[in-house]
Amino acid sequence: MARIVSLADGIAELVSDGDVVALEGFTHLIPFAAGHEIIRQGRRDLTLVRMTPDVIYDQLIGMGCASHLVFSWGGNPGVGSLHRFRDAVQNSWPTRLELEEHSHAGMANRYVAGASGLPFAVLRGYTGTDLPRHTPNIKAISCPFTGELLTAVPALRPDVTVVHAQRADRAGNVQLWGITGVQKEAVLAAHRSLVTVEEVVDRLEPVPGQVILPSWVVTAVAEVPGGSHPSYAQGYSVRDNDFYVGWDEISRDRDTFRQWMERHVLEVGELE
Amino acid sequence: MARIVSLADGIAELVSDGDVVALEGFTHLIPFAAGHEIIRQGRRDLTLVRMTPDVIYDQLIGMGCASHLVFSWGGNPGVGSLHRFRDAVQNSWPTRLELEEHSHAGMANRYVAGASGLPFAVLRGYTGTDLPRHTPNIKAISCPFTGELLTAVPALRPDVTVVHAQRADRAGNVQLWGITGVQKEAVLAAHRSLVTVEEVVDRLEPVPGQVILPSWVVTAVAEVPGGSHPSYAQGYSVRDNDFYVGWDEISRDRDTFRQWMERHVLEVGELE
Amino acid sequence: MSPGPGTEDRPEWTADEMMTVAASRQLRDGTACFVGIGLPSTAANLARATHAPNLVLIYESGCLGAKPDRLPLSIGDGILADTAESVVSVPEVFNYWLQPGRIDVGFLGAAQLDRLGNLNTTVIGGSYEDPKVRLPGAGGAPEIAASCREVVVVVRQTPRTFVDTVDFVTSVGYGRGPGDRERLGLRGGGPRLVITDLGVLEPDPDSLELTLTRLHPGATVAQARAATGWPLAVSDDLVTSDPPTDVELTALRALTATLGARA
Amino acid sequence: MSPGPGTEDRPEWTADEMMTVAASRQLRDGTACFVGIGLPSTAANLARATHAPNLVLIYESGCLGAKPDRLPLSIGDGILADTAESVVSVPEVFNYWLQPGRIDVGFLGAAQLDRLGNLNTTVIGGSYEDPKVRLPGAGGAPEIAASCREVVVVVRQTPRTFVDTVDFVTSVGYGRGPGDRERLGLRGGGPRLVITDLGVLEPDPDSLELTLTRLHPGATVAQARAATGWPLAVSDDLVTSDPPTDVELTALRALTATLGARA
Repeated sequence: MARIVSLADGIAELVSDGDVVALEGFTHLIPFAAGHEIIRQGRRDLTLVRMTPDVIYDQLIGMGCASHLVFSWGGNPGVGSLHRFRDAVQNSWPTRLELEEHSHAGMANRYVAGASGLPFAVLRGYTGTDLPRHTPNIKAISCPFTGELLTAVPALRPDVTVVHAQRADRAGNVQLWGITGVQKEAVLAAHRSLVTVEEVVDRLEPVPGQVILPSWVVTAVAEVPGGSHPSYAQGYSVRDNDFYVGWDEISRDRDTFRQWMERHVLEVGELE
Repeated sequence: MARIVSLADGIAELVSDGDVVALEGFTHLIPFAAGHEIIRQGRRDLTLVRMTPDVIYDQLIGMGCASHLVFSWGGNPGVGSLHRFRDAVQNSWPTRLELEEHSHAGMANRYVAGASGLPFAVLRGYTGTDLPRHTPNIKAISCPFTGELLTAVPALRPDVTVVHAQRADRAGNVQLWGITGVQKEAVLAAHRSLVTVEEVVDRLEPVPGQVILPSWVVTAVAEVPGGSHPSYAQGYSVRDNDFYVGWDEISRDRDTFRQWMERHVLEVGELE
Repeated sequence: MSPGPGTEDRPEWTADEMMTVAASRQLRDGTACFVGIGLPSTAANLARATHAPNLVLIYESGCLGAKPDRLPLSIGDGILADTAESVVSVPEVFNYWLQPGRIDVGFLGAAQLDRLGNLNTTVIGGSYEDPKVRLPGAGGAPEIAASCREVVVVVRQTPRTFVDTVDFVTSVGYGRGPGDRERLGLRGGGPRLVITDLGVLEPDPDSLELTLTRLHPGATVAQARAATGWPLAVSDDLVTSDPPTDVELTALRALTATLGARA
Repeated sequence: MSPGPGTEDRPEWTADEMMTVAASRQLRDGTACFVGIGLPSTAANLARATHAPNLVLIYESGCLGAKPDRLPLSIGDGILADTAESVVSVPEVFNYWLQPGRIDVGFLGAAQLDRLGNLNTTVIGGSYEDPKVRLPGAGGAPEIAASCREVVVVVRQTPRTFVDTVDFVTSVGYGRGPGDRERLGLRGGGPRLVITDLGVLEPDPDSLELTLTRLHPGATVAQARAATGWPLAVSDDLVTSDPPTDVELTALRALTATLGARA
């Protein structure tokens, strides 16, 4: 059963140096506040996993928390590049970042395999691209019935998955809706999980399109209103598109970036 | 885009002698009326596919519509055996019925593979049971990363899938909720599909737990209120458990069964 | 009056009631239980109504955390979806919930069972192609038996059911003996208990052979031996089950009175 | 006044507008289109606002049948979920919707493209391990390029973009030539059109090499050749695009004014 914890305690307990960590979210419900707490707690040598590493991963990478990135699309959606990510790959600043690169379809199926207790997943993917040349864990597999060649990718099993959701009840059952991405799979695939929520309520009223993560598959829940800003929580906030556009300028220069992080992340507590 | 048709026209157009036909539904939303129309139209030599063949398959089998059954559990849930199914297997009455037998997990994954455009699915299943000895299309497959042995089953691709749902809009978009079983996968896996619905409405109001089948993946929709009786449509009716209990007696004897079918299926039109 | 099954004319409880109560007691509060229909469903709902209010019931129809206030007739009655914490698709319940080993206890019945807890719900007599009795088949059982952390079998004990060799292995217990589950790659623990109308059988720690470890009040070792199609081993530490309490019996009878009720 | 881009000082429309309009015209009403963000999203929404009101927009965030009344900045803006016919999980959108070949048209952009329509959105210059420019990477593109019934590429034509050899094959067009898609087991038809700010390229029926088949009003073959990093083939039947209509331009400008609007 999930315990209700503070964000600082949840990160301190569940995320350790060297861990494989997935902070998932597909544009919607990105756990920014949790990422900031990881930065404040000074975690190092993380293997960050995510389909769409965006601004929060740019921040984690730029602050030197990560040594590896497993991903399928690393950009600022609708804006352009992630400058800290590029600087790490192109110039190893502030530290070297090893990449393991996939397609969305491959990453999604890797989480599905992890959630399903299978060691691998099968898909039609990657064929003819240069990805298998640089990513060793993409292999061919043949259908035992038709002989057709398909692609296999290994299961993802993060040490810990962190997601943001709209609500939890006091027993720790979690409810999210809107674009729910790959969050259910990422939580079920992980050994441990932390969910930040907009609010803890007495009862989860059913909502169309909801995904429920039962308390018994979640390790801890932290109430962090606004915890996905500048991403959003459908029904609670809208995406702060201006922030994403503005990040392009902030993140372009190392010093500007550091100063911004000092002021907006390091010098503030949980309630940024 | 799905066309709105009458049940009789839909069955006449979409279900032919010799077809592989899945009438899916997991206790809830079982397309009884469509099955009765198949019986009235005198289809023969069907390969019937379903995880849980129940009373409607007992009726189709007893009326001689089927030559093959692909399934994982053939009983009257909570009541006992299906006597017409047993009579066909044990005594070839009214005609010989060839079985292809799986587990639920295997059948569910076969539909998933069909819906996903893959030739097979991988699961942890069947191992150590006698099923692979009698069902040729269960094979071992090894993980290309760990070498672990798992089980592969081939995709199901019915010629036609028939399901019942609560609602469709006038454009043919279908909405179902409650226990939605494997119906989405069964429709997406099929070459053609027919959906009977409780009602056709102007607009599909969102409902918690809903599954939407967009019009562009459905071949035809027929409005058949009560079309799942004695099964049920959440929000419209409740399961007629007395009927299921009573079926045990009706179906035990060949003559009683035939008389019941004459009176309640053959001699009535669509509006049974 | 001392606890016991009463007189033959007026039992205080039936053997089926004792069996169901014994099964319900095995379910710890807060655990997750994969529930088949029939006796397993009755026992699981009895547990929820008595000592295990937070027992998580998983039905293969996709109902997770169902809290029915009456007994469903099928695993897909509306009351299950109405009261579930969430309803997921059937592929999801097997792939995301059962297969990875998230479920603590799988509750299964059987038409035949052998001394190593292998179960048959497929065919009896004749051959597979031409059976004497065609049963419903596998359903979810093979993977429940393979993947739940432990399995509890609830079944009436008769020589027709407790057989030396099952006619078809639908669900694997301990296969052919120690090491077989590991060899087959089955990750769940296998049948920990077989609860019958006469008592309880548990696997011998060494041989894994099902051994009588408990008798229900009023039942005898001789009865159990007569109801078993193999030479039944009896534990040196044979104990007697506590009889059903008034609370258990009242809750059970209230539940069974609602079986399949429509509203 | 005859159609054309106006004078250099006061074009009636920009080259980007012409490109977007040309792309939107390729979308037939009632078909399903897998939409990437940026120019593809603008073109698809323009089509929906003009000649194709029943175009089904599929976003990789899981929004099926989205009907945004303003342009989303990302593929996951709330307006997409709010207006979608249904929102499915990301694994589902790839496995149940894209992979089986249900989507008629995939709309893609690229940082580099070669004469056989292979696309690069991964790295430019240097090596993969030590690139000159690290781009966002694959996202959904490899499987969109593989599985949609046809692919339309929307990209500005420059010598840096239209290259002889892409530095990384992120998404396969026609591979190394005729027969290559079949050999690789790619079931979609591949790039049918490349729509640029200068005109339209289509694969030669025999060689599959991208060939200039259309020029936008005001653009010249010489411009197109200068903007292409390989010796550009020009169709014998070169035609000129119809200029944007007032209806198209009005709708496009109304749309772009809403880009990323929060309410």
